[in-house]
Amino acid sequence: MTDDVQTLVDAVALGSIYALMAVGIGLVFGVLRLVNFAYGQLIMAGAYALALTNDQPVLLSIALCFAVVLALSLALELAAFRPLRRASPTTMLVATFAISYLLQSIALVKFGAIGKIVVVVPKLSEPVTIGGVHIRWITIMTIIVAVLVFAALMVLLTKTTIGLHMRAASIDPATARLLGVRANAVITAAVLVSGVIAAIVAVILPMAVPERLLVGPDFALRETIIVLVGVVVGGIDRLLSATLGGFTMGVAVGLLSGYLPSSGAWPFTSSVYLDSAVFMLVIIVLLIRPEGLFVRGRHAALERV
Amino acid sequence: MLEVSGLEVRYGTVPAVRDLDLSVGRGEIVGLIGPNGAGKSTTLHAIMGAVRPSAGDIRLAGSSIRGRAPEQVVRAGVALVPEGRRIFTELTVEENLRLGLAGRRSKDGSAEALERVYELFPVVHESRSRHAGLLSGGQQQQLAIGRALVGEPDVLLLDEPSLGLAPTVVDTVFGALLAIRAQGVTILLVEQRAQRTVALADRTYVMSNGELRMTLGPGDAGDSRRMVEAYFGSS
Amino acid sequence: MTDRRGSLELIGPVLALALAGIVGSTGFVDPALENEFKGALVSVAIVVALYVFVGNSGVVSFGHVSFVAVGAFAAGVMTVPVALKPTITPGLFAFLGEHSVGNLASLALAAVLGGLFALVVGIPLMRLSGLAAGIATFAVLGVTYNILNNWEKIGPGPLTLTTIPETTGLLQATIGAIAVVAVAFAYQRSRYGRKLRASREDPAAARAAGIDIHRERLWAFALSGALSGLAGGLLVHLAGTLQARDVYLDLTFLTLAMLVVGGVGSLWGAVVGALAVSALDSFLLRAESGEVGFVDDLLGKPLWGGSRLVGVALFMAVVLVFLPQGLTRGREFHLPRLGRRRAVAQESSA
Amino acid sequence: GAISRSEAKKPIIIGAAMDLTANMAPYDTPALYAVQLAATKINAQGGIGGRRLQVNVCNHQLKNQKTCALQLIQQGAVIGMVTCDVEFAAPAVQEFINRGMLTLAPCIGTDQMGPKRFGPQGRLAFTFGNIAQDEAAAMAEYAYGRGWRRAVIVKDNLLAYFQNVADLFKARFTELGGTIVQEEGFSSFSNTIQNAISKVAPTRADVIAFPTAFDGLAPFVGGLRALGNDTPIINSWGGDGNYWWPQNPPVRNYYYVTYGSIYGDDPKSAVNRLVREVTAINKGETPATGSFIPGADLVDALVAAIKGAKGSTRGKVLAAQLEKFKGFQATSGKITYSKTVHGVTGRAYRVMVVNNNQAKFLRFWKTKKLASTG
Amino acid sequence: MTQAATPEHERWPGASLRATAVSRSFEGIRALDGVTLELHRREVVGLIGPNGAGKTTLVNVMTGFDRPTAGSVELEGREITSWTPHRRGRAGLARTFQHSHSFGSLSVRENVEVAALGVGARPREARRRATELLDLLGIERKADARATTLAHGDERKLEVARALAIEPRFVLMDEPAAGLPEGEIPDFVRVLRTVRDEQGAGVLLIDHNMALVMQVCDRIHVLDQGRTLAEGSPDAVRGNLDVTAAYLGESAANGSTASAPS
Ligand SMILES: Nc1ncnc2c1ncn2[C@@H]1O[C@H](COP(=O)(O)OP(=O)(O)OP(=O)(O)O)[C@@H](O)[C@H]1O
Ligand SMILES: Nc1ncnc2c1ncn2[C@@H]1O[C@H](COP(=O)(O)OP(=O)(O)OP(=O)(O)O)[C@@H](O)[C@H]1O
Ligand SMILES: [Mg+2]
Ligand SMILES: [Mg+2]
Repeated sequence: MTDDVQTLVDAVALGSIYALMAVGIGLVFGVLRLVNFAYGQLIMAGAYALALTNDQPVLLSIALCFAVVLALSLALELAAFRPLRRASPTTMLVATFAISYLLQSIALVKFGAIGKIVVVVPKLSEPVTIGGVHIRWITIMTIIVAVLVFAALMVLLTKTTIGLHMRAASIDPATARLLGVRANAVITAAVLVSGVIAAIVAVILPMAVPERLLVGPDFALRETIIVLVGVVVGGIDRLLSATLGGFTMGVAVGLLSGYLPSSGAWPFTSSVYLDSAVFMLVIIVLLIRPEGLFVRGRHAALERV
Repeated sequence: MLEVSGLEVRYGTVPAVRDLDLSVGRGEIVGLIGPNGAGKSTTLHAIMGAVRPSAGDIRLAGSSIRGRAPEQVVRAGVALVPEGRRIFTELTVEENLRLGLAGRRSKDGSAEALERVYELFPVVHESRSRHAGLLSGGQQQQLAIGRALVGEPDVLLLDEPSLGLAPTVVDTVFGALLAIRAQGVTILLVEQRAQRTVALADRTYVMSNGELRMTLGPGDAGDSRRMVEAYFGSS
Repeated sequence: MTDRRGSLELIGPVLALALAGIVGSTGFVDPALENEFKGALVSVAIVVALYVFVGNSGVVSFGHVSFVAVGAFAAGVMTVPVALKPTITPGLFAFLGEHSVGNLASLALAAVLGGLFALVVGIPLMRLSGLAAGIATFAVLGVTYNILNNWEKIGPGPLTLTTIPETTGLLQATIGAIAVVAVAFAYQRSRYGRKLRASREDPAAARAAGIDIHRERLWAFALSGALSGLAGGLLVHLAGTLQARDVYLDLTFLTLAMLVVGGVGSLWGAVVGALAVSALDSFLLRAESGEVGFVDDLLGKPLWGGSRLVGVALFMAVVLVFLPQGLTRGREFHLPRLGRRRAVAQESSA
Repeated sequence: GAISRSEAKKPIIIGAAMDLTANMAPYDTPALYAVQLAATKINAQGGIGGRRLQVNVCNHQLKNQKTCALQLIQQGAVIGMVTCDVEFAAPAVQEFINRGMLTLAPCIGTDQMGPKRFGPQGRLAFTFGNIAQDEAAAMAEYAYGRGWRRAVIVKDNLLAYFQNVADLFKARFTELGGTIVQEEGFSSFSNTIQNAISKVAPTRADVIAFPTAFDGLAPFVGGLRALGNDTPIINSWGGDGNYWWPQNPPVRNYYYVTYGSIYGDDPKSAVNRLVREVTAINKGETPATGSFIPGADLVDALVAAIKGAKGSTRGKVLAAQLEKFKGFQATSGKITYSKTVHGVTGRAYRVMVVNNNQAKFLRFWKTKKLASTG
Repeated sequence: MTQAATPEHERWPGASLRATAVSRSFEGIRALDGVTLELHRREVVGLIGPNGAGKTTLVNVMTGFDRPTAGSVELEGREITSWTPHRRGRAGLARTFQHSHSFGSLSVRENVEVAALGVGARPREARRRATELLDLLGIERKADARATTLAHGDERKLEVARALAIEPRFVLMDEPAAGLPEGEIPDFVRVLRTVRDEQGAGVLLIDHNMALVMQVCDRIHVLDQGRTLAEGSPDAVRGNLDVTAAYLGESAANGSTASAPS
């Protein structure tokens, strides 16, 4: 019983950090119509900033992390995203692959393959134990941060003029400009906001995902891929469904890894086949609800001819 | 108010507009008609800064706006009802209208401007919280016109505003243009309804093949010979 | 007239590949470089196979490498000498462990299995489009990799399969690449290819014109799968060793990038992209190990280690940012002079 | 005269197709340095029968192993040297051995580097790493010898090597009479370790066998301790190095077996000297793990083999020499090969212990009996 | 009800496209409410009504781009309500879109050719039809231009050419003349008559240009708020006061005959 609860708690913990990442990735998609594969490398850069300043005061270290991520976001926006504004989605996606790969290569050459340990606030990694079930402080914090960030973004996007302009600029920059929207400026602003979220993730991820205590060139890469999958499965067009998609992905991975036995064989009876099980679920969900698991009603209507 | 001189626009190497001169005085309605592919929309886009002219100048109230970005042109007081509506289907009707406010220099009076549009196009009001993509074609066109009007521009450019509108609504729109003009707004109207345009406008330019062919006055509206000439060249 | 002009478009890719084959076989080229030539040709095969689906349908597939993988594993496992199988892959199902086939048969097998796998997967998946399709195909890749990387009854599991006959010489690589290009060309010129390209541009208009998008996509997907499988066979017989990791994410991203760098809209783009990126990669590798004279002279030492990783990524990023339509800007090959004259003619008539 | 002299004294070229940039670089780079240092020493003593040892390097970055091998062959390499992981090394190995070259890996840690994986040609392939059967047995024997009877196994499914060590530990430990009270699995990089931590934490056992490297180490060791579980953890050489040590809670009660201590307290001064020298070349950075130490053994063995073959560098001849090694004394310890096993057995392990982020050499351990799963 | 232009033998139920009691609601909006409309071969039927009356929705339902919430669609006696659009296309049912669609990066000619290929024409035949249709619509000079570079009006003509390329038995045109200069309306009238008389197709024509509708239609069907408001000959419809009030308004009612030069 305690075991089951513990598995569930661990799964929710993983889900919550994925959800936070999904908010960031969902926002980038929302405002850039861009599946930003390089998002993970923004997080990586921030995490390196933290790891390389382990000996500095925590606040300074975090400030540096934000500075690095924001500067990199801005650089990407100016050097890559802006020129690509009118490119096809495939081109943009592959361009972000290339950028991601470039940043990974630079990190690899500069810092080496072996990870560097990140120490932010060790206290947060410690568990509280309630009735034999361990919950780590960072999990609670991640959930709070995810909810706050999500709420703030929702307000920004739906209640403010600049949010409206961001959405319009993302859907059709040319027309938005014809209406007087400073498309480039608002998109840049959105990229910076997504950068802020990336920096937040960079601070939280090393504590929240145990394997990420070490920062290496592929830091956050796997999480980015899984969250991207989750965001699409959940429904990428809406921030809420995207976020829930990320969350679900984490919970699914957590539960499956909790319940698949550690040995066994085909088909999918062993945790070795965890990925297969997860991806099979993804395929099934996509086939049943192509528009997204958490998108209410069929929005096919939107595609009226 | 709006002056275009020697305008040339090319797509690739092919000129779509050649050596075009036209001017619209403050509070005037000027029509622009011509066959498909004549370069009418291209001209409007050039004024908006959405395409880059290869020659010529565009002046707004005396100062050149050539080379300015569209958002700057809008903020200088020009608004466009674009061809093909170009509304944001994923946003709600009201959000679409609010986008039209982006070019306003002052936020005062935005609410009233919205109200006036709602009054002009009741359908838009009824469906203000729906996704704009779900509107019928003509309803979307009304929205596109309304979106330009809420900005209360000094200069209003309309690219075939009557497209897809039911006859009663066309009446409404043309009536509204007169009313707006009365407030001193300058209007450049691209249309396919040649008769009505010529009758309504202070002056109507006829374009074909990228060039200005002739200028018609309101009196020519009933003159079918002149109108035929306008389209098929003088024979 | 247009038809004949159209078939000229095939000349470019075929010549480029034949040239690569011929240059690769001359005495000027050392075995290491020859190996890179073969690698480039096989890359062309993989990228063109990918292009058959992605280029024509406009749907991104992140899963095509699973068909390469199936082809590679089939061709690899089935050509390891029977005598060695009990030591090298002891876990295989008996019927796999006790039989082996020759080079050509293994390539055919690779193509058939790749095509079948794509067909089966495609039947449900081709209903999807956009990102959902992209992610679903990616999930297929994930499952394929996970199974190939672990299931020792059908392959080496997490180990590297070795002692695969290295039968992909320059001739086989060249012929293979040209064959894939020719099939891709024939497909794209066929009605099926044209219908699919139209539906890529506008699904609604395509459906109104009687085009069954699902079916057209499915055929393209299966064909692309078969070509991918074949390319996988070529790949494994070039490498001589095979690990599931070799046909997973890195290859997926690399081949997609090659396609987009060349220009996703044209066959010529697929060929150019694969050749350009391969050439750069080989060049930087040699420059790093001090094999390129002028680089050594220029820097006074070989290029620093890792500049290849950074260089290739940078090249891809820069091309995509400045030429979003790729090096060929989505156009097919035209003989340069002919092309210009025709363009002029078009303008004056307009 | 000049020509024939230089011909006669042609250097013996070792072609090193290794990764100095990507994921294997932390292992390959120091190993390469160790080989180069040893070669320099041999050359300073006049080489092998007057022939210098020359190490040519091609950095394949885990992508162009085969091209690298071909390039090196073309440069005249007669001995092949490859990356420290057999899965990554395979393409280069195969290229070298197909040309009849003796092919050596400084630190592949399985018995796969040899005929077992590469067929008859594989007789030319050898590694200087200890084979997993030996290493896992050392772990199991040491644990059992400490009086630990109840073990938990946590298996990392990322690499075949980790899986092997876990399976072999189980085999040897149960053979000795110990019991496995729990088995958990995870895969590095797949965000599944938290689950393993939670499941292992409440278990009462004497020892946890946890063969892995990389990103699983810190969270598992740190996570268990944070949950108040203080059971000793034992790892293979993959768990060497201090790069992953979390600060809070610090690493404690953590054991591993390795080739030599990188902390300057190895009982063999040759090892400590090697660590210092490699550190110096490595821009002052201590290598991440002790896995490079067999690099020196590689040269020791190669020299002996060439001498035994009367100066021949033909693969077959040298392989025959190496297969005869029984307790051959090299820098880090004694090396034994056989016709079928081309990985090292019989070398004494350093059992290391880490407490409060302090690593300490504890004792040598020599495997008494190889582990075997079937 | 007069059906002057439809010969008797073409009027049997099997030779028609028929929507029977079709309803379609969207989240509370009744876009169509029990509409019945029959289109025979060799006739042009006008479908008019205020903006949002449900005209496009009806076309969508009849061509399979939308499913009715109630009612059925029959093609030449076969129930096709659940057929996919492409299947209907192959059965000879064509449409144009109110908001232009085109195969953007293909040339204008290829656009038309592909449409013919879609319904199974051989490449040679497709080429012939394309040449013919571009000529008919007067956009042959744009044949080699990419579809995306067309001016709006030319795009509309391409839309019609593509629909006709499948050699339809029935073609539903959603405001095909929107964007045509007034002066070209007579040409378009000739196109419609060719389609009707020479190809023997049934044409459903949606347009807000009363001059065009009154001139070319054999029958007119008026929709308002999803219901049939009136049905009958052009004159009968023009005389209908409800129609005037709901749709035509003052000026159109008066001036609709003041058409372009012809
Ligand atoms: N993006 C483009 N690329 C190339 N040529 C273009 C492009 N846009 C328009 N053209 C060409 O420029 C010419 C003028 O087009 P424009 O859209 O200005 O015509 P128009 O007068 O508005 O026609 P319509 O009445 O049909 O709207 C046309 O020949 C058209 O084909
Ligand atoms: N997919 C949809 N989802 C929701 N509402 C829709 C949808 N399609 C149409 N509607 C609504 O149904 C009504 C009828 O729309 P339709 O497009 O059929 O009108 P129409 O007669 O073609 O008008 P117009 O002359 O303006 O083109 C409108 O109120 C429209 O908003
Ligand atoms: Mg126009
Ligand atoms: Mg409509």
